[in-house]
Amino acid sequence: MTEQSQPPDLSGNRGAQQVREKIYHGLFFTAAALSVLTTLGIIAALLGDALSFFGAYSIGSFLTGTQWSVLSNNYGVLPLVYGTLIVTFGSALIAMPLGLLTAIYLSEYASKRMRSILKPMLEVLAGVPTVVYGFFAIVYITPFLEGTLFPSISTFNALSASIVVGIMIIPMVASISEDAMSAVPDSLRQAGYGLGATKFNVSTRIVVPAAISGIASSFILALSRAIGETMAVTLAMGSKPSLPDVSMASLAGIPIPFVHPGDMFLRPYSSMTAQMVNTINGELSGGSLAYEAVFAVGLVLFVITLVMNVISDAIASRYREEY
Amino acid sequence: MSQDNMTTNDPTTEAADADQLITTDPGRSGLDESNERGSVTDAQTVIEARNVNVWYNDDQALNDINMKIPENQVTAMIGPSGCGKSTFLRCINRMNDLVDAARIEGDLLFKGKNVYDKDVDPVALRRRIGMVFQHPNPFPKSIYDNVAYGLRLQGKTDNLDQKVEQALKSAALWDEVKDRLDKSGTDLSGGQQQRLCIARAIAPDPEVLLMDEPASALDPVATSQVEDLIDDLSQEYTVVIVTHNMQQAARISDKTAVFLTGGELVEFNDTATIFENPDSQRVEDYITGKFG
Amino acid sequence: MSQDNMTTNDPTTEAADADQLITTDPGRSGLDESNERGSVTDAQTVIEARNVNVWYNDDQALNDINMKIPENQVTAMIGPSGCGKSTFLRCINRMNDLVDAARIEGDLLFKGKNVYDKDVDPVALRRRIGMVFQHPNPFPKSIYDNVAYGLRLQGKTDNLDQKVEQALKSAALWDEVKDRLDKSGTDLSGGQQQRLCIARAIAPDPEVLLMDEPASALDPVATSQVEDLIDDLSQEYTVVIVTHNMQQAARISDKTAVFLTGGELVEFNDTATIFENPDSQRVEDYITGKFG
Amino acid sequence: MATETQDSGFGEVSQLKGKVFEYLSLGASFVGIFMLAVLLVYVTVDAFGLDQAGPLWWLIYFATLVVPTLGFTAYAVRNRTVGRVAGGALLRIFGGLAATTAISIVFIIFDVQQWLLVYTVGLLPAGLVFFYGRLKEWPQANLLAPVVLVVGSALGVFLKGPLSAFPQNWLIYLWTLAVPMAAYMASNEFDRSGRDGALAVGGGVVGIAVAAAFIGPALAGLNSDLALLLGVLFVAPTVAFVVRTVQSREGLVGLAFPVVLFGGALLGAFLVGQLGAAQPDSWLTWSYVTNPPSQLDAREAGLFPAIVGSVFVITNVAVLTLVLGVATSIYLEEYAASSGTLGKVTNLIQVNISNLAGVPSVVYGLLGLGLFINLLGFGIGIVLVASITLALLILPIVIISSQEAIRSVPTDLRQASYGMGATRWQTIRNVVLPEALPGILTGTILALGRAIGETAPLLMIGAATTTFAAPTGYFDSVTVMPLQIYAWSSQPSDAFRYGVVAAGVVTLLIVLLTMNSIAIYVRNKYENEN
Amino acid sequence: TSESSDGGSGDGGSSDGGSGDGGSGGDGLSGTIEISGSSTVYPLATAVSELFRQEHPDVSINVRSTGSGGGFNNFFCEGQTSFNNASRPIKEEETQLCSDNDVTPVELKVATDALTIVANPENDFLDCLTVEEISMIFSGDAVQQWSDVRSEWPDEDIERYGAAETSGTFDYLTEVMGEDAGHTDDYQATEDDNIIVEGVSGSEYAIGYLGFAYYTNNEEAVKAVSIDNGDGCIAPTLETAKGGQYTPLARPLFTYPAQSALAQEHIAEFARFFVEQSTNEELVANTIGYVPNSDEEQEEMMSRLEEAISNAQ
Ligand SMILES: Nc1ncnc2c1ncn2[C@@H]1O[C@H](COP(=O)(O)OP(=O)(O)OP(=O)(O)O)[C@@H](O)[C@H]1O
Ligand SMILES: Nc1ncnc2c1ncn2[C@@H]1O[C@H](COP(=O)(O)OP(=O)(O)OP(=O)(O)O)[C@@H](O)[C@H]1O
Ligand SMILES: [Mg+2]
Ligand SMILES: [Mg+2]
Ligand SMILES: O=P([O-])([O-])[O-]
Repeated sequence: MTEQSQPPDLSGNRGAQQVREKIYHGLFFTAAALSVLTTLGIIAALLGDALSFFGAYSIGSFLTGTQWSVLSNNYGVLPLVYGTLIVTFGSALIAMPLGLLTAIYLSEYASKRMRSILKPMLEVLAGVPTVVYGFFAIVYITPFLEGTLFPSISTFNALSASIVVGIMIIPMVASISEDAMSAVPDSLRQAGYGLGATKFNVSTRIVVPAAISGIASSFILALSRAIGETMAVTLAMGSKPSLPDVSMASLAGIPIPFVHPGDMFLRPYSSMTAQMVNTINGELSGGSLAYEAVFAVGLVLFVITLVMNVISDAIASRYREEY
Repeated sequence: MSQDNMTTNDPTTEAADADQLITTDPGRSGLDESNERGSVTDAQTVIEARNVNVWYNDDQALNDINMKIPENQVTAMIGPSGCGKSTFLRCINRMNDLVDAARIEGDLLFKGKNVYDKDVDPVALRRRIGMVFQHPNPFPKSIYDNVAYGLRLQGKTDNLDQKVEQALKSAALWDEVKDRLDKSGTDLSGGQQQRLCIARAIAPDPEVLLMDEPASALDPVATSQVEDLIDDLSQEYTVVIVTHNMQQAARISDKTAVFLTGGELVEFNDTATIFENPDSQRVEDYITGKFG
Repeated sequence: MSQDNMTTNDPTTEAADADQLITTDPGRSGLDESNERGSVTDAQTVIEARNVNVWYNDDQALNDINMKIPENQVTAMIGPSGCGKSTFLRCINRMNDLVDAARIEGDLLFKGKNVYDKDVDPVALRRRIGMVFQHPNPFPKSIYDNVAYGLRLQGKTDNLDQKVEQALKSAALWDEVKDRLDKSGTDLSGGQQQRLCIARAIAPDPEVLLMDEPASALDPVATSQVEDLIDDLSQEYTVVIVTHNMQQAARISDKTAVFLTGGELVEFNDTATIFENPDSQRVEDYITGKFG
Repeated sequence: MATETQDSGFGEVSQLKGKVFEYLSLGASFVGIFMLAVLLVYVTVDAFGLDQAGPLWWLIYFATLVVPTLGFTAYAVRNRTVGRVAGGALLRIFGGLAATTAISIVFIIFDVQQWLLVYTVGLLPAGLVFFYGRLKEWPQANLLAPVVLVVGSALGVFLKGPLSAFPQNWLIYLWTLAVPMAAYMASNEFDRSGRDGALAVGGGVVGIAVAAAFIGPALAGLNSDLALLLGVLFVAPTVAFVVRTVQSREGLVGLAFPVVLFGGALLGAFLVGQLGAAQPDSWLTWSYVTNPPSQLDAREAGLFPAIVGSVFVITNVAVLTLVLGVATSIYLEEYAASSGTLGKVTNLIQVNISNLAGVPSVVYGLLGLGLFINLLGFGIGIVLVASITLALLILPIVIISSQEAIRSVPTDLRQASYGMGATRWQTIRNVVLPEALPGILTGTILALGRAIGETAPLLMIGAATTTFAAPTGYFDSVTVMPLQIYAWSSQPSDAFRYGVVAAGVVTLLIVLLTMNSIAIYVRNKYENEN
Repeated sequence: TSESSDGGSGDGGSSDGGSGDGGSGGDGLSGTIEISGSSTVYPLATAVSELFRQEHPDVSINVRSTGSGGGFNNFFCEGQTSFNNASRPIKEEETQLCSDNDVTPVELKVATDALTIVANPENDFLDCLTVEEISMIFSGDAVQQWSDVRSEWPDEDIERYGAAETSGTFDYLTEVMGEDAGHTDDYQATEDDNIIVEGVSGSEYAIGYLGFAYYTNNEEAVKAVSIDNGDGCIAPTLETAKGGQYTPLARPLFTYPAQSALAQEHIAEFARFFVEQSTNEELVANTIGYVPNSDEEQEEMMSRLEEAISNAQ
């Protein structure tokens, strides 16, 4: 009060605390940086063989080729891409709506007790060994489909694979989305109810949009697992790289390429990961073109997931609602 | 806004206060629209509490409340913090259904019907009884979508822009936000959020409006605008307002309920009586600041 | 207690100037008190703003603010909703660092040191400058842990129970919660939460206390207790308080800053001068309620 | 007024859509559950050889076990206290047995004597420092305790060589497990009934432990180590629970539930024996769990090394991913800049992590093979490499879900904490993490589910498909359940493909659920608190 | 890692808690043996390991099913494993890779697998196929219908099941049909022979090929087709395969120890044991389902092994 005091010391010299703060920052950063190292390691693990493959096989025909055959030394990646995408797409079609609805049910409708029982049960689905899913598909799902809906279904087919992978990733969608929804503050729900919203309105128009970022994350994780899934897919869909037949329909005289939906799902294909596992743990000897080719496939898969992630990142940030 | 509302003996002032917000809604029939704000005792009861008790787990928050809230009037609730005002408000439109810990006993009648009856749809109830919460809780959506929310819910989407604008104007927020209706409602200042929540509540034209300290974060100018709004609303709607501001209660309400600690309704009467000549010594003490 | 006026006097007197929401109450004590505490101009500056500008993205929220906040006094900030009062407060203890959209220019000195200097640790700053937020934001922890939070952070854990009790008492909450200190702070009523946040802020004894409408959800009794607290605090601490309640500003503050829409600081002066004889016509209009 | 009362209601908002939606989402939830049920039926029938059971067997157990259990459950659902007591009793019984098994497995992997030293000079002093700090509100303790822990543990490891004589194992268990357990239960009791109660409980626990160590071998043919563990982890909590329930006199009937359950089972077994009903021929037996695998005789085949291997590896994975995953997500959500150049880097890391989530597991195997085995020269298929590889594989799942959980903590709370002068770490520790914990655990549960079922990456790093001995350290070769199961599943003979494999799947799910149950329990607890 | 903890666990009668090194039981032979390689040989290798451990309980053995190529490539030629099993002879590139790392594989034939062509039991026309006919069905320019194979057979589409391109069985059949002929791609491909059984048993006009053991374990589900290699129809049986009549579909199975590893006593001992057991009818034929070595073969292998062992010293 009496004299102008010295400028205060605001440098925050809080001794140990300051050091601790720095250490934590450093540790956390290191942890985050580790993921970059992992990626570099993965790229390194793939690149060597991939490059030597591309030395012997043209990138162009690799990327655009429609035939993958070790026997005839044709390494067109499209059939494998198709196999992966069709299972991813099919399983997403199953897991996303089911998972999201489940999440809504658990977070908005179910009683606490119900939820504390159902959620862990669902999560068990994520822990069932994938081999079991594969057998389940072949022994139960495919015969069931053949007997009921699709008599012409092949023993190995994309549909059964999609179904089991879809089931496998339901908990991923449901559980993570449910957490995001539960985290939406109650005051928002109250605001909605106070306006005369039904539970349906509140769930779909307040909670879901507010939790969209978590839901998007759950989709990404689920799709990622679907893309990377190997054993179940290999067993259920077989390991035959092929593309569905494209027929030409003509609409008002204009020919339109057209794939029969039955063809898309009911036939065997091979996913990229199946091809990779079979090759690496198989009969082929290292250094052969076929062996190196799967490393190139790994790179393509890497790029596909990258593109998917960039897109979904953009979409998610567009719709994010911060509370 | 003047205190003569309190004694409600100057209907002409009312008539002058024509406001565009309140459009005569033909859907709301069966009620005596022409009902002037007559003598307090004349008014019909729209909400009636009979022996209402509320517990949160084992703590009693409301203790045997009996109260008749008259139609088309402003009823104020005052009382010390934590005495159960918000709780009572939340009982009326069954918002307490959402609080797991809350348990209610007794009857709460809306137009003669117990809202806790089995066959009452709380959603339908809440569409007729709007609410402004104590803490502003805008949706993390655009300002426009916040206001339009209730309208869209109820399918009242014709002239949506106009209705949104009107509601924002009534809540005295239009000028501040008209250029950024697409910005998030959560980025507004505290007072703006509060007015946004008022706009959101009045947009779908509820019959009864429950307002929990709607002007707590507002400066005098905005407050008087909100009070004007309440006055306008009470021409056709029933307004129940919780306020901790006694002048405000005195200024805008026709009836006042005084709750005291322990969740008791100590006195409920015409506002004039409460402030001039309360029955209870405790109320007088509270109002004159001797309480506590 | 200005409420006294309302009830102890004939209400009709009130009614006479009820239109004028803001009354410059000649009987209010704040002004006299400030004079008791010595001449306002004598006090040393503890916080000084020099040409402070703040933007949220591209919208300017504060426009070239210059202001010297004196030590050990109560400085009030008033102004219409959305004019930037909270923003200014958040600049002082660098809470705006946490808002991505916010950008600040100009100098903000705390005891002569620019708080936006590189070598300033906002954590150290905030330990010396406490804050009560506009929306009560208790932690979802027990009441006790809420109050003890800052004490534990700063390692001031000797006599913890006693300090917690003291803080709760000062915030006029002790009686209501003493039996349920282990209950969650989020289960309190609105006003209780607000007082809890005050207790939490004062518990670690900050040098400066920033309070953003600390009494907005409080009834008169609690309000006057909080005002007493502020008065006590200002013996030793500097208090900056945002309020939308002009009487409150007049009652408790030594200096008042009037912000008007557009984020301008229109006038900053002794509270007496602002309320009795403001320089600017706009301030006079605002205070007498003609503005808006 | 009179006319108004005629108004029977307020109308109804058309709730049709809402109802349809509710049932739709209920249905959706049950699709998953239904699938799980079908899967489980399919494997349990095989695993327990239930197809061998005659109708009489079903009938007997239906009458002695199913009906009483269902009846009791129905009763307990209506009577909450009884339900709680019944649940509590079961929890203690099964929890105690599970904990005993878990600790037995831990001491297969780790040396008991080493543990004694680490505990005595590292863990115990550190714990004491920590609790002292808690009690006296002495914050430095938080810094000191880890130091004591590290230094003490190192000292303990160092001491192992010079010291030659060690007490018997059961005495070690008594000192390192029974005493702390007694202290814990006593401190709980202290809050309830003060000093005397606490002393009684503490003494009781130690007494039970000692008694079990002596009586166990004589009575049940158990060795004293196992008997002591059972005494501490199973008998003592159960007894305490029974005593407390009896004292409180509430929900006493609930205590009958375990009796109904086990009594029913025993009675069933007796009747089956008497009446000579055709019994199921279970593959999942005690010897299955304790035997090494066998190729020669499917009936002899066991999963023991793989169970220990899985538990060992998954525990490491859980710790690694939790630490790394939470640290990374904290960095990304709370520290990393969101704009500017640094923001771009953050964004890069972010996209990179999402991308890692989609990298197939074989590729992680390639990484492990190339990096750890070929480059760094670790042995093939050892616990360490398996743990790190799996941890890297599931890290993205934990990171992304943790990030999500952290992001959904309201900004208000962070502001409150920063406003109090909390540092970033303090805010994170005190406000953000407790709020985000349930979400973090969800991610961990899902991720561990994936990790425990993985085969491909482990094949790549040379984890054994079959080993005959459990690993006893980080540099031992390891096999895990899915590898062994997968190998069996491609055997030509049905006995392996159905019986042994199904038993393996059931075992795997039980282990998974047991491991997850801690996370599930903590998650439920935290969710209820908020 | 210590031994003492095992006793401490007392976890029931765990018969095999010991880690293997430095224990007191057994005959003093101890150490670790790492085995990688073919999934076809895996069951045999595991069974042999199990028997070996009955005599030498302190030797710990880790068996991996990595595929023949995967094993050579990733582990064996990198010096990581002492044995690599293979369902085909080692390839040129693999020998190269191994020698780059100073690993010398020693080829030991341990059994023979009879590749079996199977059909649906309801199929009453398909009992015997000539090698040409196999080619017509499975080669690159395969025919569409059964009637295209033999005109008296029905006008039904052939439904083919077979191994995936990356598997040893696929390779072997392709080799039998001749490199130029290739393998059709109009077939249901899988890595798992059990699934081929599923497929073939489910459809009357299906045909597939798989390992002999998968046939013997599923004799109700599928029937074996005899092969006519110019000497009349020969059914796949242990005898015909052992006696060499079942050609050309019998394929040899190998294990490759690394010569340098044989310097270690326990590894050499295990290799000897493996070769000894290769004639064990009970083990190889009855338990695992492969064709045991003849005594001459065993002798040849044993002398090859002993030579390698002495080279290794
Ligand atoms: N969700 C809840 N759980 C438990 N107790 C609660 C809950 N909500 C309110 N309470 C308690 O019930 C009592 C009444 O609360 P209520 O919110 O109705 O008070 P109020 O009159 O609105 O006070 P204020 O003016 O401070 O908002 C208080 O003591 C409060 O602590
Ligand atoms: N996070 C934000 N993002 C964007 N704009 C903001 C944000 N916070 C505040 N604003 C805007 O900045 C202006 C000043 O806000 P501020 O919160 O400082 O007002 P205030 O004076 O405290 O008002 P009130 O009395 O209503 O709380 C307002 O127009 C508001 O809409
Ligand atoms: Mg309230
Ligand atoms: Mg503000
Ligand atoms: O695994 P294989 O080498 O036998 O196909």
